[in-house]
Amino acid sequence: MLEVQGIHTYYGLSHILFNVSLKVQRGQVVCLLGRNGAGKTTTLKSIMGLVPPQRGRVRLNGEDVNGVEPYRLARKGIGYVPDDRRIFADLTVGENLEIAARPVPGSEGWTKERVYELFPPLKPMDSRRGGLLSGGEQKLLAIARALMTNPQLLLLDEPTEGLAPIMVKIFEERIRRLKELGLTVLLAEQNLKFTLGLSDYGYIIDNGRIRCEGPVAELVDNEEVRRICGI
Amino acid sequence: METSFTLAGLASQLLVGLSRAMILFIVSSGLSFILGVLRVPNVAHGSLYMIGAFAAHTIAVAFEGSAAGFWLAMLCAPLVVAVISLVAERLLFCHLYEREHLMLLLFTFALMLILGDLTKMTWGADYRSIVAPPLLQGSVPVLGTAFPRYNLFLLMVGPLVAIGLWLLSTKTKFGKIARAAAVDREMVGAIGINVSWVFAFAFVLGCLLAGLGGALVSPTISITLGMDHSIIIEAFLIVTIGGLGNIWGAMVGSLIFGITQSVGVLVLPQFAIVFPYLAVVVILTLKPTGLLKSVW
Amino acid sequence: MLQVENLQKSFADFKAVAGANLTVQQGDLVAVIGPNGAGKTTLFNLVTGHLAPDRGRILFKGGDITGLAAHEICRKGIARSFQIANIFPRLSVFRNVQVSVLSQKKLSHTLFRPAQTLVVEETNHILDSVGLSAKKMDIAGSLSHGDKRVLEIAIALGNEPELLILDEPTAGMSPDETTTTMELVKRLAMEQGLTILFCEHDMDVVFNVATSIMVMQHGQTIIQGKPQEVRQNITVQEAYLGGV
Amino acid sequence: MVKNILRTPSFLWTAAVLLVLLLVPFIAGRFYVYILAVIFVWGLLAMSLNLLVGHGGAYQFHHGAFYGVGAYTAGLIITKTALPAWIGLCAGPVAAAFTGLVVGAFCVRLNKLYFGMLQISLGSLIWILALRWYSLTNGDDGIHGIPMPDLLSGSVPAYYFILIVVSVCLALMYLILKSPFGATLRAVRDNPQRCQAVGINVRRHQLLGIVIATFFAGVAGVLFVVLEGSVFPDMLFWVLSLEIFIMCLLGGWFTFFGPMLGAAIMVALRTFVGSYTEYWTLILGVVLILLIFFLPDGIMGINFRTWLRNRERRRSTDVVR
Amino acid sequence: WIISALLLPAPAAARNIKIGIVDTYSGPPAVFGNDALNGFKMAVNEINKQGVLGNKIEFVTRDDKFKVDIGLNMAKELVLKENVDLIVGTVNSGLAMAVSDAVAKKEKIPFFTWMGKSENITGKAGHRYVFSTTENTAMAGKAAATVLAKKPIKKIWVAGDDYEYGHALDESFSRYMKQLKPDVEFIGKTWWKVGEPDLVPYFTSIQAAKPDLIHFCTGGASMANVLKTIKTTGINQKIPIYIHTAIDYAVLKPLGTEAPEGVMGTMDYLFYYPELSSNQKFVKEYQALYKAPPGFPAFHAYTTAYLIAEAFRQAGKIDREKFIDAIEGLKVDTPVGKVEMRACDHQAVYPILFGTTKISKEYGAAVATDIMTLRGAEVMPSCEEIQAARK
Ligand SMILES: Nc1ncnc2c1ncn2[C@@H]1O[C@H](COP(=O)(O)OP(=O)(O)OP(=O)(O)O)[C@@H](O)[C@H]1O
Ligand SMILES: Nc1ncnc2c1ncn2[C@@H]1O[C@H](COP(=O)(O)OP(=O)(O)OP(=O)(O)O)[C@@H](O)[C@H]1O
Ligand SMILES: [Mg+2]
Ligand SMILES: [Mg+2]
Repeated sequence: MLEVQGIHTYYGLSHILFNVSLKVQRGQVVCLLGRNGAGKTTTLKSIMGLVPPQRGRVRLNGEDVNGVEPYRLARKGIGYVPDDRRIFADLTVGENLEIAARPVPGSEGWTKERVYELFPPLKPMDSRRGGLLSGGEQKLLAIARALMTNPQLLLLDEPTEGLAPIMVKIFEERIRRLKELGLTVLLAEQNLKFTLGLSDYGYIIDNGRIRCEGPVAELVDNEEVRRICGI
Repeated sequence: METSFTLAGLASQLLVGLSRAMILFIVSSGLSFILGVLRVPNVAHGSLYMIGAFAAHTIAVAFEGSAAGFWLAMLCAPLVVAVISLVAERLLFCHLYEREHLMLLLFTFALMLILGDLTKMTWGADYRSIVAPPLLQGSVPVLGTAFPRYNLFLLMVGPLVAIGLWLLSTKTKFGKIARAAAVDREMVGAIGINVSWVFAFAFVLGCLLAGLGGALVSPTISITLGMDHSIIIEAFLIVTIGGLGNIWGAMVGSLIFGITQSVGVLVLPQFAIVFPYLAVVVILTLKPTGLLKSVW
Repeated sequence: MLQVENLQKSFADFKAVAGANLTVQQGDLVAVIGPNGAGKTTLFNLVTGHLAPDRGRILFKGGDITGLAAHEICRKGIARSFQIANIFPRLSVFRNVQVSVLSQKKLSHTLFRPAQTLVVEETNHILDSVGLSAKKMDIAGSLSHGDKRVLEIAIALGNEPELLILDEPTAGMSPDETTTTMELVKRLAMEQGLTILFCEHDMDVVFNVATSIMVMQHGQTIIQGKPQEVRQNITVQEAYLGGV
Repeated sequence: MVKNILRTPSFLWTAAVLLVLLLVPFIAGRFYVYILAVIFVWGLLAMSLNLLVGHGGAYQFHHGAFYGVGAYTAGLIITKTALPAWIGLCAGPVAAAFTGLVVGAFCVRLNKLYFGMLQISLGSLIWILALRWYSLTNGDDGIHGIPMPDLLSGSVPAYYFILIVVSVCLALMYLILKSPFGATLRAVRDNPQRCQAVGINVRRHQLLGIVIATFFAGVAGVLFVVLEGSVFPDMLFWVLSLEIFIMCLLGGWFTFFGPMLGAAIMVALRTFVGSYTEYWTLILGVVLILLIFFLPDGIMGINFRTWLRNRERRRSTDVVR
Repeated sequence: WIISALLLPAPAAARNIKIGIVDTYSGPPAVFGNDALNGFKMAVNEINKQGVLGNKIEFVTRDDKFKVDIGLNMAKELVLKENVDLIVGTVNSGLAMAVSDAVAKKEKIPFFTWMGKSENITGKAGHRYVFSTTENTAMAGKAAATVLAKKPIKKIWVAGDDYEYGHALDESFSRYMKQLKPDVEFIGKTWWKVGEPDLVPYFTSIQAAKPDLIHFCTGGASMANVLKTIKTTGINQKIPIYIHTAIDYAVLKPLGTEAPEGVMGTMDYLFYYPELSSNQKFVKEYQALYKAPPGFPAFHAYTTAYLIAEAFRQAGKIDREKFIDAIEGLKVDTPVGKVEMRACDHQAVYPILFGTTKISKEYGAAVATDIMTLRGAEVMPSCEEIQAARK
């Protein structure tokens, strides 16, 4: 579904990603692991077109999407959950969700009600301003918002940061259900327990380079991986 | 000095203040809208107001001052302004949104300089003035004083604009997107919305209101170069005391401005000019973020 | 050292903190835990003066600090970090920390001495201890998320606080960084006699580090006690730990 | 230590420029001497503003008011009292700083645009005072022909006086910006909330910044009086303030000398382009837009950028290694 | 268009006389600046046909944007860099004062103001190097007072733009009115801020006080507002009104037939009156060139050019001091007869016309009727008064 081929990404003049390649098959949950500053966020941003890579290619469903603007990518079915939440502080929780809504004609897509069902804590806050939510609530909202665009591929950047353990558990279970419904997920995470339980395949990134890849089960046992990820 | 402090005098003063407030409101609501969505202190707003007035004059004159010409002027002058702003936005402004707000201020200042000179080139330095159609000429008795019909007309237009704008920004998806884009443009893009056009539309809409204000004010004043300077500062003060980006705030601010000015004349004619400024100082001292909720 | 009594705070019609009680002894490492939206951050904001409480008292070293301004409370020896990284994005990492040290040494208003030469050692020391020395000339805004969180703590340390309040210090850190950071926190508590109050969702961290745990739910304190006691509390298990 | 400073390239540069400026009256026509003096006055004004805008992040929208207060104070003391002119000249900056203190005390409670607008209102009240108090200020005619002490009469002595005073002020500002106060000011600009949490009294800090900046604005006002012998209400009008603001942005507001350069450009544009076309504001507008597009950080900002670039380069090699 | 309007190249021998113009070509006062420039250009063209001292007059213009500091800058540039022989200009009387002091007096260079109407320029603040070729507020006030004192007027209300010019008009009219008719009463004053768009409220309160005369002290763009409001409120049908320059065609034309009738006003020049052949010729030529009749700024500038040229001829060479000596007391022919540059205060002596507005079919706008002419010498402050004021 998604194929990243040897991308190089820069912030201004600083070279952050070096020849990063990865592949996500439809219906898979793929994780991207690495320590702080390794380049996980940057990889996701490059895919989303927020920091377009200067070299290399990103293909979505076989189509070249280099240099395509983020809003078009979103319409092509990528949902993005940033690590720093980026809630629309002025809008109420409900409005945050409404403006993201992008119903898919024909199929039954996500609606506000269904999202609230998924994340019950959000429901009573429907009319509270997004900026006033607690850190964890904002995180939930960011995920909910991404779902509202009815994505086929979800880019999750540290979705569990700041979530209470019970929430993490619920979330893990929900993602599993979504996966069964056919959602594809690319996950950048530090929370190993959560990640490993969920994903099918993993990439290890360090200093802007992909160091290892493989089915998660193998990765966990790999000594180098443990070192790089700092376990 | 001595002024006759009659009830009728006060009433007429209030009414005039109110109708003056409507012009101020129309102009400043546009400014406030742009401030709210684009976060840009649009200094060129006054120039667009001036262009609106000049354009209205040209159109009205082309129809030899007939009533139809007047109404056409009221309709088309704002559109002229909208087109100008659309060109400026698509050609220049849309490349700058990522910049620091103060840089955008600099940009709109440059725009103000350019538009000011272009106005002079196009229309020259002569004073102009247009006449309201017969329907709106003369006055009607209100509370014992003669109240110009045109001002009555303004009193009806202002609230219409306010309600329209309010519905647009709170009840429509566009309004919500605009408010979201004000906070985080990039993220709005990431949920699949083409922000660029949202911003363009917001900018043009705001400017259109400036043009509308200019067109509406043209029968009551003489249209001259330099109109831009006098209005812009008032408009900024109004949106500030009302709460940046808040439509009703702009309304409240305009009313305060219009009424302090006109009633101030009765109380202390010599220093009537200080009242609006004093009002701003008092309000901001008591409520540091303006009277109504601001989006900033 | 810190005593919070029946603190309350509502926003409009919503009670974010509805009767929180907390006791922090000198040298304690107190963790506040609770589900999302329990009111932890709000509680910290109340203690550090970023919000004014509606009701209740906050005592610090015996003095009443309820309702003081944030900078005044800071001067009394309470420093904090923020849940959502809150740094000086356009200054260098070094400056970020130096500003805080300068403020602590009451040098902020010095007009005619070059800042370059002041408090350099102290600042470097802090940067060393949190492991940011290598990046000290970077513009803080360009750090990665995790590094910003570390810087966040470093800034707080610049204040040489007696009580350090950390809002989810390890959120967004990789496992070993989490360990290092919490080691650092522990070390600071041991070596400098720092008292630490933090909230955290990572239960391993909490149960490893904390000497006392306070559990909040719906703005209320459910229980405060030793880790063992808390772990056994049924309500906590259900409400929060989800049977961990 | 001192020797080291003397050897730094920036010091040498400054010394060389100063030397050239000292020689200007001997090599250039009187008009250029005059224009240079104008640039210095405007430049000092813009740099004092930049203390707050570029380094303090404050929307100081009516800085001109303090410039005007400085000038009016000097003008009024000299023409309306029997006090020696020097006292008038010294009183100007003090009065400006005091006004800054009062206005600032109101403003620092506010943020951003609110700050700016409140200041415009307060400044406009001062402007109205100058405009309306005919018996004292001559209203919108202004006060002209303010006599200067003998030492300063004539354009060349005035030039030297202005040059010296401006240099001293710049040196002071430089020191202030390099001091902990300056560093903290920038921190306040970046994140006032965080500053509070490290124990900085943000408002008081900003207020001190305002007092310092308005003091220098007052100095500029006094220098204007020395140069032109006139004061008039336009000096207190918000349009002038906006122009100074623009000078800062134009020259490069994150740099030290940028505003001075911005002032030079504005003055040069209006004097030299102004003599070819009455549409020089149009040209100014176009130039501004070009600058915004091609030199986003102002003209002096280029340096800043290259510096950053070099740093980034160093960093990126680190990553590679 | 490009400003530096240089004329035909000069013959080799001596040099041309170079005049610097600092005036307002932007913002509302640009109307006056442009009009004056047209008049000046026309005069210079005529003069250059014969030449002055065997050479020509050339001029350069600078836009002061109605700002004192910019104007000063420009004036200094003209003097120090362009080396002009004299400076003329500006609508902004504050700037005129500043230039008079900081440039004319300091650099000893003659400065003519053709639009700065403050009486202080040649009154209190006058000196050897400053000249005025416009009527001033003192003249307007005295002329109006002379006429109005004869009418049955007791209670006067003063209203106007709250700026120097407005106050100066009030001050001089009141002063002379009290002199000529000690029993008049000024029962109230209303000042609004310059550019105030809505004047109706002020009018209502004035009307309620029932004065015998309203003196509006206004000018420029606000004049049209005042006249418009007079028309909408119909106040002119109940109370006599006097406004200096109300009968100015430039003001009345934009209002067309919407202008109020019966408003009294004073002017020092009307293109349709007096119907002298010299004036008609001037108007015809001007109209041919600029497609509009000349306003008073054009006339002032035209006169100024002739005064300057004649003074240089009398002086015999391009020398500032000689020039001043020559121009003091000089009389030149103008479209409306001889105009003198009074020696004692350097104020041009113009006759003042007093008239009343009336819609004219011919012009499609209001013009002045029942015009009375007051001789310049009668309406100017005497030389003794000037002497006293300058002390
Ligand atoms: N805006 C920026 N400008 C310059 N450099 C940046 C910028 N943002 C990030 N970087 C640098 O890019 C590198 C990779 O950052 P990135 O945010 O992708 O890391 P990450 O793997 O997501 O880390 P974390 O787990 O801490 O979020 C870091 O070294 C960081 O300093
Ligand atoms: N200014 C405010 N106005 C209204 N509600 C608010 C405001 N600030 C916080 N809240 C609400 O108060 C509740 C408590 O928020 P708080 O930030 O204290 O939670 P928290 O315990 O820190 O949660 P998390 O673990 O997710 O960070 C939340 O539901 C939040 O939405
Ligand atoms: Mg990241
Ligand atoms: Mg929290």
